[in-house]
Amino acid sequence: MADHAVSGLDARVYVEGRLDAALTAQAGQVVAVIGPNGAGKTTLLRALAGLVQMSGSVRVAGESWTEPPRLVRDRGLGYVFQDQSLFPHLTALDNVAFGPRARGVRRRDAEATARAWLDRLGVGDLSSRRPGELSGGQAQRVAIARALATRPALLLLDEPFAGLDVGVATALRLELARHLADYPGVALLVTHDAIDALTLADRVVVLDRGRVAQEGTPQDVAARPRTDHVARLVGLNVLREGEVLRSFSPRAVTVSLHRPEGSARHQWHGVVLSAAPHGDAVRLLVSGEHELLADVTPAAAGELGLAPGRQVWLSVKETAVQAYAAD
Amino acid sequence: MADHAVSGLDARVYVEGRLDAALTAQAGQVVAVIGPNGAGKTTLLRALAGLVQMSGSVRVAGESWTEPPRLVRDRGLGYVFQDQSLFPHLTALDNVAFGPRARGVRRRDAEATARAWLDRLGVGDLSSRRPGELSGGQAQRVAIARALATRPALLLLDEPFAGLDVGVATALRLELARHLADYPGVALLVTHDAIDALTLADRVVVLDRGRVAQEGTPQDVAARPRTDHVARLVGLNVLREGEVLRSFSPRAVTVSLHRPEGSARHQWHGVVLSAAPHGDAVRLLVSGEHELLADVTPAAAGELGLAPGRQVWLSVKETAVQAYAAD
Amino acid sequence: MTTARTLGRPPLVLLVPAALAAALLVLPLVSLVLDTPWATFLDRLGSREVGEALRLTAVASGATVVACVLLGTPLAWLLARVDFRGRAVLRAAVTVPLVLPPVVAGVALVTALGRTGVLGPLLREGGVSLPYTTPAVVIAHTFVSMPFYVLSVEGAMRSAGERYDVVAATLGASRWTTFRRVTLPLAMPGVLAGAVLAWARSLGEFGATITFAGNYPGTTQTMPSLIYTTLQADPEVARTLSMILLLASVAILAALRNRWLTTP
Amino acid sequence: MTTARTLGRPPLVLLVPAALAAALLVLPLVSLVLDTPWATFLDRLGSREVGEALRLTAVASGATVVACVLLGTPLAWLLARVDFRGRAVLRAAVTVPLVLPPVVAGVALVTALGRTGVLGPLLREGGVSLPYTTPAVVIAHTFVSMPFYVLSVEGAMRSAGERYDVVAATLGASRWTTFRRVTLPLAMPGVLAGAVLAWARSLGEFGATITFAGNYPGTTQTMPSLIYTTLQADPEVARTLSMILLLASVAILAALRNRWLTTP
Amino acid sequence: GGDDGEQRTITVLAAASLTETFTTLAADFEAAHEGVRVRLAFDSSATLAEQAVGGAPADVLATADTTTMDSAADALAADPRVFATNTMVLVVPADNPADIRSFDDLGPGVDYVVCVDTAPCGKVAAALLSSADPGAEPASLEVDVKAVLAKVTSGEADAGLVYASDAVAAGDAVTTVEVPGADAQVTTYPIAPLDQSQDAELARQFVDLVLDEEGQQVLRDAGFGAP
Ligand SMILES: Nc1ncnc2c1ncn2[C@@H]1O[C@H](COP(=O)(O)OP(=O)(O)OP(=O)(O)O)[C@@H](O)[C@H]1O
Ligand SMILES: Nc1ncnc2c1ncn2[C@@H]1O[C@H](COP(=O)(O)OP(=O)(O)OP(=O)(O)O)[C@@H](O)[C@H]1O
Ligand SMILES: [Mg+2]
Ligand SMILES: [Mg+2]
Repeated sequence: MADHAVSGLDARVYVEGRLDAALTAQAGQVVAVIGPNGAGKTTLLRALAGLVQMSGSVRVAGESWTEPPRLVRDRGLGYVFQDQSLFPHLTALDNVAFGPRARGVRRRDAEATARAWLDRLGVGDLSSRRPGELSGGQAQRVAIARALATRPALLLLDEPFAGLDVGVATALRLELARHLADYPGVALLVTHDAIDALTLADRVVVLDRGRVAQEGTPQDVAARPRTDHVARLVGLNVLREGEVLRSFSPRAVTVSLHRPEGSARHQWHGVVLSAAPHGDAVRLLVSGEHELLADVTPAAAGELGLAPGRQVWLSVKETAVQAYAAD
Repeated sequence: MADHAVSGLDARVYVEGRLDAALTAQAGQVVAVIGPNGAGKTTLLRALAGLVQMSGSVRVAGESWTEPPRLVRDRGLGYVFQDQSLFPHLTALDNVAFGPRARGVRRRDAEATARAWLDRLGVGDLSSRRPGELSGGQAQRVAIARALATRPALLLLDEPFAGLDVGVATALRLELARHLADYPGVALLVTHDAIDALTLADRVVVLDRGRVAQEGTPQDVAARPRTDHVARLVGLNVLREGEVLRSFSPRAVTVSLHRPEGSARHQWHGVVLSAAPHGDAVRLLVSGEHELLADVTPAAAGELGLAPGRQVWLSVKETAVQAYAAD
Repeated sequence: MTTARTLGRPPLVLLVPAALAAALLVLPLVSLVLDTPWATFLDRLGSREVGEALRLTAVASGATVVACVLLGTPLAWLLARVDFRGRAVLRAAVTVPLVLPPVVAGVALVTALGRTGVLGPLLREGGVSLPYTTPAVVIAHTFVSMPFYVLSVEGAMRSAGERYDVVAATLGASRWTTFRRVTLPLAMPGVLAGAVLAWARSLGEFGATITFAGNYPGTTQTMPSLIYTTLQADPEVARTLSMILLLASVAILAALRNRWLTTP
Repeated sequence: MTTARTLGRPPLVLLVPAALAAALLVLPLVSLVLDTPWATFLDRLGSREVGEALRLTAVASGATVVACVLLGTPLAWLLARVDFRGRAVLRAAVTVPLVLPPVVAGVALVTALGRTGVLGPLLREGGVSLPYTTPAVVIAHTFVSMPFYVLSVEGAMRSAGERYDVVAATLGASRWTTFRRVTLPLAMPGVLAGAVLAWARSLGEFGATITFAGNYPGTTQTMPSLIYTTLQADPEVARTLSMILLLASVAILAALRNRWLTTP
Repeated sequence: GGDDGEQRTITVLAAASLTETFTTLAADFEAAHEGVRVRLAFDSSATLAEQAVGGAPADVLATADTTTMDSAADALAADPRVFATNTMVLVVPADNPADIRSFDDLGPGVDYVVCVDTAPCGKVAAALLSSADPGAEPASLEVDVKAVLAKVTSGEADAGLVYASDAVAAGDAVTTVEVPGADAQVTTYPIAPLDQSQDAELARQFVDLVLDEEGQQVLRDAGFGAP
């Protein structure tokens, strides 16, 4: 483990009462960090950046950042903060140019770099605005530009797509994917969106209550979620039975108004909590012994009167269920 | 128009250089406000709250808020700010209890109300924390609790689900839907998420560059989007041809490596920008004359090698295309 | 939250001038301490004259701080938050007593509130005679100290900004509630700093006091007045007295600053 | 951004004490103005003595502000941002000159920098004799004014918080760069308020100056010293002189505050 | 001393009560010595004595009592010589609100002020008050005699003990009342050139001016007594 991480990230982070996690990533990898609110995602990023009192060790590109402690400014970071934290007294341009200038780039060059990044993120025309005069999404884009403009060795992105409109988010995902593809350092991406994790990341780390609950490739994590949170995120139903987890797609669920016949194991009674369009289907959230998702056709939804409050039976065929160890 | 709005909201808001919009809603309605970054959504909410210099008129429940100007504190607002704006010096509990106490509720009762709301939003155990000691999502939940705790006459929610994990967001949507269902006032909900707009709202208002680009029921807006932004949001392809808009689902698009035969009108050449899982399918973003979405099966995606960079032809059958006036 | 180590050591370009500044401020104090005839220190401390002056100083500076907080805080709020005609003029007027040499401040008070002053007849009819009384001392102290307080608090209220006031208004809070529960707590560092400034200014004040209120042991003679008059006759004794005032105030300051002013 | 109207009118519970405070500060000034023998105003203004004193006052207070900014800003930063042993002691020591009666401050300076003072021999070897020179005036003014500046700036740096310093560090900025481009600009309201306080304190200073630097026309006699001296001989003239000092400073203050201190 | 044609300056440190007389004398001196400027620094005698000992660049020291002059002995270039005397009088404002006609009218209900006993004038006042007890404490102990006079002329006090010369200087603003036993408490004003003088000759000449008839006339006109 220590071996293959020499050129990447190898961290063991312990923050009193908030986080106890180990993390490795190879150079060039994008690691998605997912988990529910308060799981410790931001804490992990802040600890790696040196902004939070931690114990443990952090090695990046073969060098220790903890023995002796490396100054924050020497860590070569690009950090998109969850709350943006744009300098309120500087214009968008000066915010983005700050990093290059702090690293000794001449004013003119730094500003050219900054302008290029702002253009790339579609906010070039707002370069002379102060953060207070930007909309939420515009500020978020400036914050991303600022983090990328320094060509960092470790990229820490805390929900970079939050508050962005769908067009920009898509474009930005592409932009970021392109950028990250030939990015030599390690990138950590905190997100609440399955698409980010699945399209941008090489690895996914699932945090839960300050611990790593699961780790693996996006495909693996998406197919065999170990926590309710991930199951929700990727839109699967997951049931825990002792040491075994069983997952199945909402599409595999049959909805009926009366108790279906067949094996009792895979049928549940419940009440519809919500019904919302999902692609071409209607997705139901049904609450009973478990909270389960079920997709039905709009026609069926209308026919069966599947509005919130309706009592229904759900069933799923054994062949549609995937079982794996919870370990 | 002025007639049916007597018991609801009837506003004509003009903010110099940023917004020029008219908006009506009936009492009890939930209005989703959508639009790209910088469209003026936050500005609209702030103007209704009396926090931004505006001209025009605002009538709520038959009373004018503009002639004479009504004090902010007398408007009976519940406002979830885009940046939360929790009082930094107060605990979560005191933040939520602030509204009731300011309206004359006794301390003990106000705190009981606050505690109930925090519990309802799943952050009851954090009630003695200051905002600086909360994670982003936890702070967002406290902000929502604070806005709801005053039983407001006009509810202004600026991206209330941003930064919330998927489980909480789902639960909160349900909670909010339940709350809004028997809520006598008007609620405005700014969102970048199609699900919110489709599941929670009675009406959708689409803002674009400070103007109302479209207005209607969620179903109507989703089926016949008038702006690229909405098309993206609901996952449709929309093409403008003079006065006519044509929309079609990504599922109706056929992808091939060679120019298909047939009518030239509905076929386009382009390059794959991204490929990401979407439900059971793989969703492609293809850029050519237009940017179009196409859903293919994972099998087809593998077979045709539909990775970013690949040149493809897209086509769609005329029967799958819906045409409507752009007006 | 952040260890200083990871932000880096303070640079010389800041350390050197800071050290110079500290030296300039500390050196005279140290030599004053060295020069004090400590042998007679306790004798002086026990003398009745000194006891009375210390008591009066404590009373006057305490009352001054209270007056500044009660009257100056609303004034600072008005200047920071309310847009009214004449605000610029009032703001300049508030700053002027800072600029007045204390004796002139005393003269100004005499012309306003003295027996023959503008308000003199009014006060006399009300049966009030201010000069030569302890209330006059407090008025003089408040007059010279208030500007420091108001400036400090106004600055703090300005930099805290109106943002949270607006949030409070959306939650239905009146301006008074907002002031009490939002504006004031957020400006607290400035309020405390202002109170310390006003208190310190009041502790050292004698020019305006002697001119307006006079100088009589027990009613109007504060420590600085005592020190000043003693300086004419016996500089040694005056130094001992200064040291008493100094130690008392340092003790209080250290206690205050560590308890309230250190929290960031 | 927000119209005052929509936040509501200022409540009486704040307006009344604010008005009282304003009256207390403004009334003495107004009666001083009314009491000034304006007929002789211009004559006095033109006199050589007054001209010299005004010039020296301007020079000394200007130099004092410069010294406070150059030396005091780093000291304030050190106290606000760096955690070191003895910080509490240094902080108390910085505040002490506030408490010293000005004359005692002068005595302290004499014992430190005077000919027979602690540093006297050292200075004499360097060929420097400070007392009774204009530099001595500046030193005395800086000694009494610096604490006001440091307290104000430290407070502002504290309330601005370390948050953006940390952000700057993640962007690779050294502490010096961070100080220049982030900490200082964000603390600017406090820096300006502090500069005004220091400048005003320096304008009114004469106790320490007379004791440490003497009171000689042309080299060490500032306006307040002149006023003090004149007050002994001719209170009428002293009032006129006060009015000159007052008007000059009000003009400057009004210009400053409206240009720089009003922006929120 | 300076070269011919160049401006020569001497600095005179004088007690505050000498402000008017020394200003006149300095002007006379400048008129008599072309190219010479006299700088005057007025303050309390104690402050001036301390400055003189501290090496202040000055040429002549004139104080309002012998004690302070003695304390500056180390800095003197020659023995001090007495050039004037002064006695205490009671002054009341011109409108005399407390209706004081004689020293005996002082008493309860009258706000009168005197010098603090650490000041030279205060020592004299204390001695006078102990011999002719008015039956009431003063309202305030002022730091110097000019402060006492200011309190009286501004109407803040009903009466005050000041030097005869101060009463003369105040002119019509005050009315003078004799103090019983004042003749027994005479204050003497000594003058001396200073060691650190850069122009001992001029310093000596200034001292001479004060002592000779011209100077004495000016002092007499101002209400001072003869040495
Ligand atoms: N300064 C602090 N003091 C004490 N506890 C804190 C502090 N900051 C955060 N916490 C707690 O630490 C835990 C982890 O917080 P963190 O911000 O890392 O969560 P997160 O995973 O980023 O959540 P989110 O998705 O809501 O942003 C939370 O329970 C939070 O309440
Ligand atoms: N204080 C201001 N001064 C000038 N322009 C501003 C100010 N605040 C916002 N704007 C501009 O007004 C426009 C509308 O901003 P608004 O915040 O309403 O957008 P929004 O629709 O809420 O966007 P987002 O989804 O990014 O939050 C934007 O172009 C923004 O740059
Ligand atoms: Mg977080
Ligand atoms: Mg917005």
